[in-house]
Amino acid sequence: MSKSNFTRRGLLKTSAIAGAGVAMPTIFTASSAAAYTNEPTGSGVTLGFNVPQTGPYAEEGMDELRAQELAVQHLNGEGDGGMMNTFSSKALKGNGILGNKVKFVTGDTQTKSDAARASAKSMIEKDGAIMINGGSSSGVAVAVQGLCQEAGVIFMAGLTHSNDTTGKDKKANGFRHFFNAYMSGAALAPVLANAYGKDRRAYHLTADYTWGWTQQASMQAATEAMGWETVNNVLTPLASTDFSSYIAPVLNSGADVLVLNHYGGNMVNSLTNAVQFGLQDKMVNGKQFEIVVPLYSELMAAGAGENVQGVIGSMNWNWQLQDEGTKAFVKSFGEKYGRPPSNSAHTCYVQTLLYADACERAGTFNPCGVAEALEGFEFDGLGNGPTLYRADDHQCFKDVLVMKGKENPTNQYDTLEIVEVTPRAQVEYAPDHPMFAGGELGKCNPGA
Amino acid sequence: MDAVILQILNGLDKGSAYALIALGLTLIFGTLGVVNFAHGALFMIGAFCAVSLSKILNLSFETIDETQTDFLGNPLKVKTAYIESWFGPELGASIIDWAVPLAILFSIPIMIGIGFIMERGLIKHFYKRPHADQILVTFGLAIVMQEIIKHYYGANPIPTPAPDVFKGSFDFGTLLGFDPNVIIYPYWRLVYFAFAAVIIGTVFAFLQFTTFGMVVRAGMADRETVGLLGINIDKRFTIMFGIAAAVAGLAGVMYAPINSPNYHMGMDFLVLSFVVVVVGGMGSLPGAVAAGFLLGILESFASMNEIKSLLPGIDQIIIYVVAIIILLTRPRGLMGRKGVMED
Amino acid sequence: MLGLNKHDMKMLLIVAALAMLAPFLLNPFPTDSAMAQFNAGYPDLMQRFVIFGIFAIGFNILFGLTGYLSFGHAAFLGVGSYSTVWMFKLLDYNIVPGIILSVIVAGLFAVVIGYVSLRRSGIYFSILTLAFAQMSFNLAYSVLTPITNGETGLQVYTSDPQYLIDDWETVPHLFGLVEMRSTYTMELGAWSFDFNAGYYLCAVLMVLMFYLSIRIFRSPFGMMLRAVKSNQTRMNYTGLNAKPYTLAAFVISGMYAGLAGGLLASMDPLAGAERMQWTASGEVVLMTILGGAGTLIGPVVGAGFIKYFENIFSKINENVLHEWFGFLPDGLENAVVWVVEHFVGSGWHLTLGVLFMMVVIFLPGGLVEGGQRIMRMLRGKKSDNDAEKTTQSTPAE
Amino acid sequence: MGILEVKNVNKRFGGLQALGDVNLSVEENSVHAIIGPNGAGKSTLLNVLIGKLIPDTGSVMFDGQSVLGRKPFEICQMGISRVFQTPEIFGDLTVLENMMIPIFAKRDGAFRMHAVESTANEKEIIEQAEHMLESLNMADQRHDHSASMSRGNKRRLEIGMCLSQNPRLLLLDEPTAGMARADTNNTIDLLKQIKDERDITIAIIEHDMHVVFSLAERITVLAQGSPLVEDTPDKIRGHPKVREAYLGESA
Repeated sequence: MSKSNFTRRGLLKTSAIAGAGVAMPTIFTASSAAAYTNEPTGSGVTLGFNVPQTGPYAEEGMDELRAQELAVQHLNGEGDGGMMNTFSSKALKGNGILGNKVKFVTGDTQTKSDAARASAKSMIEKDGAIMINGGSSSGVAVAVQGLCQEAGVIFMAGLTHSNDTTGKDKKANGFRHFFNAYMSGAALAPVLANAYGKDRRAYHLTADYTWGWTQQASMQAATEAMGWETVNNVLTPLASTDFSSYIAPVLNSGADVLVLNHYGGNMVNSLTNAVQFGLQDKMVNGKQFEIVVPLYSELMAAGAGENVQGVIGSMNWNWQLQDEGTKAFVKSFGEKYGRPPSNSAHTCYVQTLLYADACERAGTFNPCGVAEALEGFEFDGLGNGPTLYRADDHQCFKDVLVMKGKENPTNQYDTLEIVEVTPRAQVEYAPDHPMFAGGELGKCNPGA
Repeated sequence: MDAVILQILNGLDKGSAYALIALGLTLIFGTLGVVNFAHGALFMIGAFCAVSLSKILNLSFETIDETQTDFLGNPLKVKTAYIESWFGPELGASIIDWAVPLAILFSIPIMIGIGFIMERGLIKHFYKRPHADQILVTFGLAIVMQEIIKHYYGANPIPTPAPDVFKGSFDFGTLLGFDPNVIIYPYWRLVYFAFAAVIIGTVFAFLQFTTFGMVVRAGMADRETVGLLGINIDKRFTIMFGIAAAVAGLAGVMYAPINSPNYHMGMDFLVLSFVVVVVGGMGSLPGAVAAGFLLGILESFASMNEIKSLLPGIDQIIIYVVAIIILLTRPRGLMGRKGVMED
Repeated sequence: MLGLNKHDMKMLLIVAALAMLAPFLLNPFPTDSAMAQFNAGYPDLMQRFVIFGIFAIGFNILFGLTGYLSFGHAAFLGVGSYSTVWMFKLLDYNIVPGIILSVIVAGLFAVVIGYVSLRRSGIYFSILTLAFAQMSFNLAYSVLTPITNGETGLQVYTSDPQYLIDDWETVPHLFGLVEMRSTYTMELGAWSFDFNAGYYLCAVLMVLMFYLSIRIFRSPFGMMLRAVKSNQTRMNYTGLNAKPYTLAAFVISGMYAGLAGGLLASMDPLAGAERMQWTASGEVVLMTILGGAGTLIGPVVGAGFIKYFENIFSKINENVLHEWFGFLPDGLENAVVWVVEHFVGSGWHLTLGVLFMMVVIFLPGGLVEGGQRIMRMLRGKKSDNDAEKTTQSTPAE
Repeated sequence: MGILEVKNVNKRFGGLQALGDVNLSVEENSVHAIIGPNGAGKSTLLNVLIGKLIPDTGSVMFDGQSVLGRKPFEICQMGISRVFQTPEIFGDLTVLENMMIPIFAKRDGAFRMHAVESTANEKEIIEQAEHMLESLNMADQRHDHSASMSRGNKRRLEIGMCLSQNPRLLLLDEPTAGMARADTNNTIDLLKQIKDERDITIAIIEHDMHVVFSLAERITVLAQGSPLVEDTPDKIRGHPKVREAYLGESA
């Protein structure tokens, strides 16, 4: 029998078009036989991997896809098991999730919030995906997170670094393994003060959109707390390809550090331009001029080439970490694809395992059960040491890496080196921290 | 004052890139009457000529170094470029170092070849077709070219540095009596500016002082009449297309060290180059060059803090604001001719 | 009937039937079969088909009739979406005020942009519209973030005022009668078909808008617009003022775009700034040309094609390919997969690019006209003449 | 007082005196030809008459109203129709549609939104258009694409479109330029027929003496931007100044 979804005001009380084959409403409906959206029917469980496959972040998306595919193999008991062997929780048995073989579908976010939502919706509506994983920008993450909340599936956020994702835009159905702008600032500031001194004057170039702003605010707050002075903050248009006109005035501003709050193509170009101007060769205020890139990624470092040498930045994770989990993951990823995984690949891999593990521990795919299992979950063995998924805002807390461009890289993957592993305690903050204020988690939505 | 001088330098530099791309585009507009949405892709392919040459020069054989290990803990494979083993490490290294300037020579035949193939194989059949069809086919071609590059080189930008001698920056200020470090400008950007000036000068001289150029200019002014004179204008137009492609390609080659090339860099420049051409006036070469420099300089000024603090976000839209003002005050852009692409 | 001649009526009925039966037509393959990947009959994509259909129909009223090629129509789509989401934020989730506002706001934007841009023609006009749209996009993404929520896109927060909200409202709905997202799934053997309320709302509006566009095409006004395209000199010396005609066409097509934007936001209450980017403006140009500019049905076909490739081809990955070609011997399988891989998944752009070139080379005039040519060729010479006659008396078919 | 009065019109382009002290009066219901060698200022004068160029000094009055500074569509609405050197018709439209548009313009003025009415229901307009086509002997071609017609037929259609608005003054700019002899004669016959059947003033700018002497009732000869003489065709034929300025050049 068919059941209507007409709302309570329900002027048209349902008189269902009952027919032999007319069955139940599926997703997005108020009630049905299913207890939650896309409840697996026994033939397996489908995960949705939504990553940029076209546009400037395509390479990052590809790496995320590789990692997710690897995670699916490991969940299904194929391959060497990777991090499943080092994971502190032993709920996963290599027989899929709750006995269901894991399948996956992929989509292209195009790094546009519209396209990403369309792609995620098609996974949920058409392919019956029960969880969406991946992505490579904060705008997309927030947009897709909102969608998953409405649709009643779990969202694991991929690469998103804006404070808003688990701040003013946090959602009960969404989780983020990646670190955020505040954590970058908190991890970087002491290292910077150490390396360059406490009496520094910083000039910020900031990508003129939400992520750039939160990144800049975090860096400014953290460095000023260390005694730095902020000379200026200049917003640069997203569409800029040539940053020369923003970099040219830096030397005359009295600043001796340039902070590039840019990501992706913007960062590759602004860093390249800054190095072209020879800023690092100059002495200002009697000190060597320095450049800082708060958020690093391996692919960006590769794109900027030798320009990253000596430049300090932060990262969520890096393949050069020496813990057992990292070693296991790098080994199975490297053997399969012939290259070390990037930090966004690591995030997506780990999130897939964590989701599966949470299902196992909750004994259900019901998003509310899964969310409950993830909230406040403490674990180890997935890189970055002991890790917490905080219940208040679904932000993950773990050690943060401070990186530096390597002076003499030995091969194409050896672009960055770990300067310091900032302990988790140092990057933690209260859930009601002003930078994360506004918005509420809401209640988990199982969608049915 | 120093800030203004700096921004003028920046403007000239940006402007030379805009002018070079717009020059080729307007040549194609003016001579062939074709809206070429693949022009940005030609610029991108030029940049990838530089990337390719540097990859070719870096072709290496591998030797296994037992003393080092790679990321999986296996013995490290050390790569040695053939060039280095043939010419000795020093000469070899400096050849590799000079990959981008060498790519100028490498790219000219390639770009002209691509231009010929495009014109003979595709564009030729679209002279008489509506502009809408030209847009669709050239846009499709641009996507295909992009995807081919993406397939071979990936989506990530590829660093393509300038030769070591051109690294760092030149202190202009000391020449003008300023303190050191007040007005500095990167060597390679100065090279780019000079290079653009040479190319633009060459194209103009070619059109001005050769018979070929005269015919082409006559063809730009009045295609039918020139055709009636019994001159084989088609062949000349093919050559013109090759030249336009080469100009775009050279602009790309030299741009590679300024910003690491990636497969969609052409699309980033496409809209801008159309704006430049139209602001300059359809079918006018000097107009395109003038508009390129004008927009470059204004864009640089708009990014100055003093101006941004008065008008937040002005640097986001300056190009478009200027374009609107110019098109409303001068119906055919700076130097456009009547009747070209007005319907 | 309805003021249409027989031929137009037939076309309208076909479009209406296709729209109403889309859930069946777009899901021709059993859910669990390997070909199910090609099914497009899920709510989100069906909604996009008809919404972008509306967008393209409207664009065609400007471009197809007057020949003015606007490269900035996405701006109207964007402001339409923003208006609707703002209505959600200020009033409640009822979509009607939002959609009405989006049409009005887009119309006002179109009056201003059109008035200025129509002072020029040809490519100068195109660049003026492009400039306005790019300014809107750049500002929406950055400086105007308080109004547009920039990078993330405008969305509804629980902290928004929503002065008229009732506590049962959580998603967009129509006067509380039905929620836009409610869907019935009909299982018929191995097949399953989705009937989505939002889709049907959009489909009905699309058919209405299609009807309106036929009326405009066949009206004296439509004839005047074609006269503008054909010869502005003669138009002026016939005592007609071309400017208000083109401005009217511009505003109408802007309002169509606003409606499309409003519907997009009603189906999915989020308005991203990318909707206004030049690529989005370019997309509707491509849709219209691909389908056939100046033909009635072409733009809808073009919109369907592009959205299909974007949403279906981009989702085919290596695993799916191996499933499909699993029956082949291993070496061959890998070879085939390797080739096909370039055209699907992350290579869907390539397919689209090749498609654009193929269509414009082999089917000049777009898919619809190309289709007609093929039909004519098949039918032989006699009907050839007939067909020519009809296209000549109603060249805007 | 003529229906069209041109007084003391001067126009300079840079250093070139294109029109110098032009005075011209076109009588109502007459056929007045303006001739002159190349560069005599014929086109400039025409452009002044239809408001495209504003003269430096002087006035152009049509039926007591100034035409200067008016837009082309306003001038047309005043009752002046113009036929161009190369026929300007709506090439993408059918012959019948070409004919309907001026009739719409006559009825509805410069702009009116009939966006949802059907053209097919405008019976009156269609009837008038078909009637006009019949009188032009073009009824058979009414569903043809107008761009595909011969030049003579295009000219015919253009003149018909102008006449359908019942103008008081018809301006013709070298109406037979580039035509074959037969087409030229057809056009002359058409114009004669119009002159006989209607109350209409025709001003014609022409190069072809055959056309001028077949049609004109009065002729103004322009030379170097100024009217040389104005008289009847017979007088003009023998006028020594004309021979000198005009035929002398061609000799």
